[in-house]
Amino acid sequence: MNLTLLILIPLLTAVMILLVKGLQQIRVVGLIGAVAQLGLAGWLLNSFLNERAAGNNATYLFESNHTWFKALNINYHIGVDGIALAMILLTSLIVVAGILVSWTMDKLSKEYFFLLILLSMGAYGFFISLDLFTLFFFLEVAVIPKFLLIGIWGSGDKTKSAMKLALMLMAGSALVMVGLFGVYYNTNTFDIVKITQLGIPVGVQKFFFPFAFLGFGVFAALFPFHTWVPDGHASAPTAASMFLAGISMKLGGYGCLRIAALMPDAAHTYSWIIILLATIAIIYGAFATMMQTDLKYINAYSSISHCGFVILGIGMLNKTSINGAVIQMVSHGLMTALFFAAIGMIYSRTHTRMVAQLGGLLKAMPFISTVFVIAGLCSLGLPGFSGFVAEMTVFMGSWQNPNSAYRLATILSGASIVVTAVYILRATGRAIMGPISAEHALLKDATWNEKLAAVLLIAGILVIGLAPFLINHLIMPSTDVIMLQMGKVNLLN
Amino acid sequence: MMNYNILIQLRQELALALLIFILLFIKLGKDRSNESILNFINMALLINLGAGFCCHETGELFNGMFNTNALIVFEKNLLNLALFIISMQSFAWLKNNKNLIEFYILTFTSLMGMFFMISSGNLLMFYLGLEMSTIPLAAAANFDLTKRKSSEAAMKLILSSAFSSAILLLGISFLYGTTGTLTFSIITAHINGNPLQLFAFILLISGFAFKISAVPFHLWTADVYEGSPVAVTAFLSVISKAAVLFTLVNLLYKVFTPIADTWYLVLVVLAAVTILIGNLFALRQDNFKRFLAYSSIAQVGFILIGISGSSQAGSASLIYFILIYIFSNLAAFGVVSMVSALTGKENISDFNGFYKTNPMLSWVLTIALFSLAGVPPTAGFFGKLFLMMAGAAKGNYGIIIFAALNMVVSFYYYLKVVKSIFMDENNTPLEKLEVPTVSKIAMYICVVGVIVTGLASVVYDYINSLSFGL
Amino acid sequence: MQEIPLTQILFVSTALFFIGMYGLFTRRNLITMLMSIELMLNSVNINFVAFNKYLFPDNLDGIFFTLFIITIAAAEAAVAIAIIINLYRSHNSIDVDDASEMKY
Amino acid sequence: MMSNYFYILWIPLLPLITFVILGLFGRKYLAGISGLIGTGSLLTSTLLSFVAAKQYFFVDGKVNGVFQKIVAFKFTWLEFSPGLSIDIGMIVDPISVMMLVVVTSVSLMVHVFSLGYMKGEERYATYFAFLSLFTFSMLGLILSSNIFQVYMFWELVGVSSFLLISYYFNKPSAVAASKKAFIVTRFADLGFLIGILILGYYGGTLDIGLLIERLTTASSTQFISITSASFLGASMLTWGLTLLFMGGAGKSAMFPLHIWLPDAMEGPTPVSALIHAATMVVAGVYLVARMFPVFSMDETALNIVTYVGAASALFAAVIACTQTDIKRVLAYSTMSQIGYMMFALGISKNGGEAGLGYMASMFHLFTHAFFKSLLFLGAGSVIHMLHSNEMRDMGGLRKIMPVTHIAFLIACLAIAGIPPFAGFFSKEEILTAAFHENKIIYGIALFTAALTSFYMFRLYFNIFWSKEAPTSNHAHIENGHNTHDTHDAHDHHGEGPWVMKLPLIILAACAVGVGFIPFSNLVTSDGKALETHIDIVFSIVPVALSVLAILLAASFYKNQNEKSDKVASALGGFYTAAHKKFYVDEVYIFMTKKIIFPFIGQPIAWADRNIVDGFMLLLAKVTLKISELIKGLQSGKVQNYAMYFFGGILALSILFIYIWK
Repeated sequence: MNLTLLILIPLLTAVMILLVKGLQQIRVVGLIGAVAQLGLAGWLLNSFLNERAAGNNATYLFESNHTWFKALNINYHIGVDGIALAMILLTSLIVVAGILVSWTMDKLSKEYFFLLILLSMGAYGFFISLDLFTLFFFLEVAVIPKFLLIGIWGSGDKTKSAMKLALMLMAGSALVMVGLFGVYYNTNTFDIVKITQLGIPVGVQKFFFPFAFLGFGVFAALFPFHTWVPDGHASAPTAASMFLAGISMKLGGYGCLRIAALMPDAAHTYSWIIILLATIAIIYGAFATMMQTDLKYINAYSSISHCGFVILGIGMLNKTSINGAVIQMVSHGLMTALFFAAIGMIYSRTHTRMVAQLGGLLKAMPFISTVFVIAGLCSLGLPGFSGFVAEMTVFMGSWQNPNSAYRLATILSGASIVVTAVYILRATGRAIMGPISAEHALLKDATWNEKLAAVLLIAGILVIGLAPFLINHLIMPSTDVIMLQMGKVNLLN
Repeated sequence: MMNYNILIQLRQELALALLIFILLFIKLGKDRSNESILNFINMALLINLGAGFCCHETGELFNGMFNTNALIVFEKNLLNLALFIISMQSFAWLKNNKNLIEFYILTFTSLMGMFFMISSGNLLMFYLGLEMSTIPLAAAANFDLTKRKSSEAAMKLILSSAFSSAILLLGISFLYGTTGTLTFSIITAHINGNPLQLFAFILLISGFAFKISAVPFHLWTADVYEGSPVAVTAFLSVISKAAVLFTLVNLLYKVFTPIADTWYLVLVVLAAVTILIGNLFALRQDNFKRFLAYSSIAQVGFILIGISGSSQAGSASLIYFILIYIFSNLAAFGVVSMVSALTGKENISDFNGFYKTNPMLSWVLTIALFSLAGVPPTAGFFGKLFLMMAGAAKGNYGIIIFAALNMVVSFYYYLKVVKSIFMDENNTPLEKLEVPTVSKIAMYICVVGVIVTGLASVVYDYINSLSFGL
Repeated sequence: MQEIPLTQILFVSTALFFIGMYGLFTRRNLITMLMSIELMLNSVNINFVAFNKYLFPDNLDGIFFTLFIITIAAAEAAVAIAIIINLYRSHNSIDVDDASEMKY
Repeated sequence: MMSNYFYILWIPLLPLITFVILGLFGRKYLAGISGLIGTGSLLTSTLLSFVAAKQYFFVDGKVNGVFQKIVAFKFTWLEFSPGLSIDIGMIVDPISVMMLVVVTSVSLMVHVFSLGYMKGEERYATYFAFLSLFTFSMLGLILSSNIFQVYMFWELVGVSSFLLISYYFNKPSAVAASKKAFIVTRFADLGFLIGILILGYYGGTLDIGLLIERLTTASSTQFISITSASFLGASMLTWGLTLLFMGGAGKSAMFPLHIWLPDAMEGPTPVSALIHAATMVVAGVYLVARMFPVFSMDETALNIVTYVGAASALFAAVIACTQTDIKRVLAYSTMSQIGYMMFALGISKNGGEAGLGYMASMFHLFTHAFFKSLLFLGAGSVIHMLHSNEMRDMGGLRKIMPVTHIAFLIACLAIAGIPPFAGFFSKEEILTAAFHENKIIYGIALFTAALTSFYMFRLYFNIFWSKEAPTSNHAHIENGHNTHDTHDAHDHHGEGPWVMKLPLIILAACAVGVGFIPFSNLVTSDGKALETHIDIVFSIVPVALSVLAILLAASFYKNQNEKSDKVASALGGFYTAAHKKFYVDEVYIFMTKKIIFPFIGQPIAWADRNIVDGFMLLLAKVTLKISELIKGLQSGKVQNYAMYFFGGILALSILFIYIWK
């Protein structure tokens, strides 16, 4: 099948949104587009598995390669492997949910949905591109919509957060750019596949890896470049927060993974730094979360902690841990999107996100509260939900690293699951349980669209949580390839 | 036969001359309504633009003083395009101005000078073209005869440009003294990099730096931009800059090849300072024209990085960027001139809540600003990226990193404008503006250009096929 | 009689140039500043003529250049004075410091 | 072998299905009959487990005199890397089958009891959904064939206990208790997890059978590597097992991780009966028993188990004597009994006569499940009637609730170890084992036994004797246990409906009967039958002690008098300390509230806002500041411009003619 469809459908949807009139039409068009995309992603998954079943062991399937800027040897080269596919599925799911959640967005609805779709388009393009230039192009395409979404439709100190987010992400992509230039001028191509074949001189790797990796790290909320996360998420409107945490932070993780695969020597050289930063992010994020009083801040900080696992998994550089990192990306995407959706639903009713001002919501809105609790349980890694699978895989992988310092890092990150339990239960106990205040007692429960959105995301979480072998089966071959590129197959065997 | 050649190779200059004459006659003849004149002029410019593309052949006239080739023709066409857009955008401003013909005569003359400068093969011709392009602009800067700022701007422009041309002439004289000729092709052979020559070169380069307003020769820019009418500002910021840059590349790549290492370093230093200072000043501006002035200074810094690559990609990316710059910058100036012509307001703070009243203009401005900032999918992204790639080709990553970080700073001030348009609350936003159709068309052209030029790689490839390296 | 060496002429022209520059920097009166610029241009003219005469006597590039410079200087002066007059209309002064509203 | 035990799959599956159905549709559609659905499905799995037990123990479990470990089925759920994978499987061996019987039957009793107890609750369906969830998780836990699978269900039972404790979610104390329970056990589970990682890494597998096989054959490479590798002076084996035990101690409320258990009594009483008396809390014991062959390879780990167990047993017994909340008394007695089981395991060896402790521990686990759940259910019906669990609100209830009274008495006798009640047999075995292995432990055990019977009868007399029956039982509504409007709507005089009496009767019967099961032939450390005999001479001492203790209790509490208070005041500081549970809670609270929050949490949160983020902001501020500073360059004076121009030229000239030339 032609992967370009993955870009064309959102593009078409966006254009359609510009053409139609009225909230009703706009959101319907948006939903149709998103659902179509979801269907497409499903179909893609199906045909991907068929191809694999038919014994097609190419690293990337459905490749197509068109010259773009001939003079500069820039190609529009696209293709997917299991990891990219997982990301695409995640994105399409979250987009549908996001559209559903913002069903009643009546302020400048046209622009709102247009930007949402544009953002998602950037993500799709990013995940399918096999050419670093295209990759970078789509990476930046996904940035500006966030700025506008937060700045226009946000809450609180929105413009400041929007500005901070945009600038930090742009700084990140500037670093990425430098790194990519370095690669380009030492291989004369942006093509990931070619570069992997050619290999990059070790010196060059050592010099440019930090730029590229940290650049993507900014997107992945790597300590200490995470400060855009709390404000950005807190100020953003619900759907935007979902996209931000669910999709755009994944761009960073995915980029880090690709970079590590492209520059294995540097990755091995710097892995201890990566692990150090990741561990700090995990612990630090967890403790910082414990002190938050605003639901969105709680979730934002916990995202820092959870994305730390992604980086940790990548930094450990063995097959299991990288598997874990990928699963964690998907899991965290779904989970945190669900969390933000629930918070958004609560906020839209109670008009406060302060934990102290909430309480006993389970009585008034059982559905939303249940969603909240489920998201929370997933976040603290309860078996049966995706979070458990992801984190355990990361732990397992990291533990395979016999270096005792790395073991220590693993244990410390492991300790974060206790802290996670603390803050999740504190929030739940205060906001969802306990006595309910009089004015909240009369609030209505979720509407159909909110329910649908939540159910979609929960379904995703459960599928991974109950049948992890499915996603494992999907991504394992790709991680094998990456490990081969890394020149180090899993340390166990 | 000879005459025939002249007709072909000089056709763009001749066309302009013809236009100027026609305008003179119109001025002399019985007065017509401004609309009709403007429409006529725009038509004429459109035809002129189209005609520019018709046919081009390589050749030289006046034994090497004037030479032309596909690239030069293309460059001139770019300038024509820019002028066309500007003229369409200033419709609202000129409609009620009784001196519009003078405006056009001045701009056309200046443009003609630039044409000669671009295709000059000889220092004398170059100097003539330069002056011919500068002096009318000084007059044009003073076009709002009654405005204090306007005359101040004109004064600053004429004085400092006179000073710079004196410096330039000194350089030329030393160059002449050390090489004994004025013809580019011969000069190259005589350049051996002795101190006097280097000094001459530096004087020359500073003359150029003044015209393209590179730091520290930029100080006139902001004031002149702020003072003069928007149309003139647009002309200054896009057309004259572009023309000088074309000439500069031509000189550096073709003439000063023996001292390439030196001028590479000069360019890098200038680029670094220019980007930095431009950004730092742009941060604080509230007057929109001043803001654009400094942003354009910063842009020049990036251009210099691109040129310093001194490869085919270098000049190609320069021309490509100029094309994009024409679209994006003129889109921005278009909106600003619209606002200033209809409301007289020129401050960024006046744009608070602009989106509520003028969504169309807001989007045009936003897209333009994003393109200037270099955000995909606008063309500015590609332009800037290619410039830096060209610069990076030399392997000097320090400047690239420096530029990359400065890009972030520039994002800040571009986004600040976007913020004021979309996000800042304002109880009394600008009222809904009646944009003349012509200007609308111009803006649409710009927006389409901004979107298409980047994504459609054919443009770049074509330019690349034309351009040349060291 | 022996002829004057080139260097001495260059001394003169350079001196002239910097006198002009000094005038431009220090004088407050716009007209005077304009005159100083003319001074600089003339020093360049001397350069050209001198170089042409002493170093490359076989063709007349320098001389021609001088002619053009003189012409253009005239044109420049014309426009400049026009502008200055206009400035005088709006500012009632031709002191350069009075025309420094736009800054920063 | 596989196929003929495959039906075991249904035992956990049925509750799961019930949970899903009730969870999704319970509230809306099945509100009324949800209890029946839950009970019905559980009845089925109970019967199935009995079938399984019969088949295993008496038909085909034994192959030439040894009970086999049978893996009923198994599939790879999540493969980490070749060799290391979480397999969902089902292991059938004596202890798992024994536990099957215990869990299903107790759970069934609790279900039946709840039909009456929870009647009219607003979230009736939810309650049963959670019960089924718990039952499923517990069954999954005991059937696990893979250590990581154990961990998963371990977490699941944790969360279902959390959900059930916080069932009365609008009651802050309940929420706090549930939080405490989850977090404390979660902390212990961290140890469990790391233990798994260690054992898995060195053992090269997560499959329990394989792990045990590899780590018990002293010649295997894995064993050598794990014993040779050491950290902080202890071998990795010790570390792994100790951390594993840490997990077990957390779930089984061993000192010092016990603090959650008493608070967990905030949950509905049947829940306490099921989770916090009979099943979940013994999971730790079960875990140690499950890994016992490996434990037996490492002396240190076993000693830790022993002493922690003994300490907890004593500690809890002492506290239990001073508590006045009847459920808390029961909670501490549970803790103390589990301590018994733990040290019984600790002092045991693997296999043969020396394996007596193992068998005894399992036996005690088995019997304890019945009489302890009976105690809780009895207490439940008392509380149900009085809406209070404070002793002082009770007394003289033997007339009003005879069935409860008798059942409770039987249970007390059982736990006190008076023959011929169940507790006697199991306790005797433990004491025998202790006597043979470790005299100190034996002493502790003996003393604890005496204490046990004392506080149990203190409880008994306080509830059913001491003062006269209360006239109006609504005098106490205000204090304690959730007083729902639905409850206040109609009084419950007497002991409530038959569904609440029936379980009491059945369990009482068990408490009498199960002691006579020839346990030593069925459940032993090595699967071979074990010769045990009740030695009358040996039994005299403990029984006598117990009887004395009972008489003491009787004299104190049978009728209201001052003796107890005198003793209390005589003991003075010790008494208050015990009454205050030896201030362990306070220590924890100090640790969290005074150390972690202010010294770790807040500084980090502050640093993030002010240092890390502050640095980013600082960059922006500095940039703006600089741009403010240099604005003078643009002076507006054209002459200065010219000067800068000239300056630029000079700079360039100097740079390029003299420096870089």
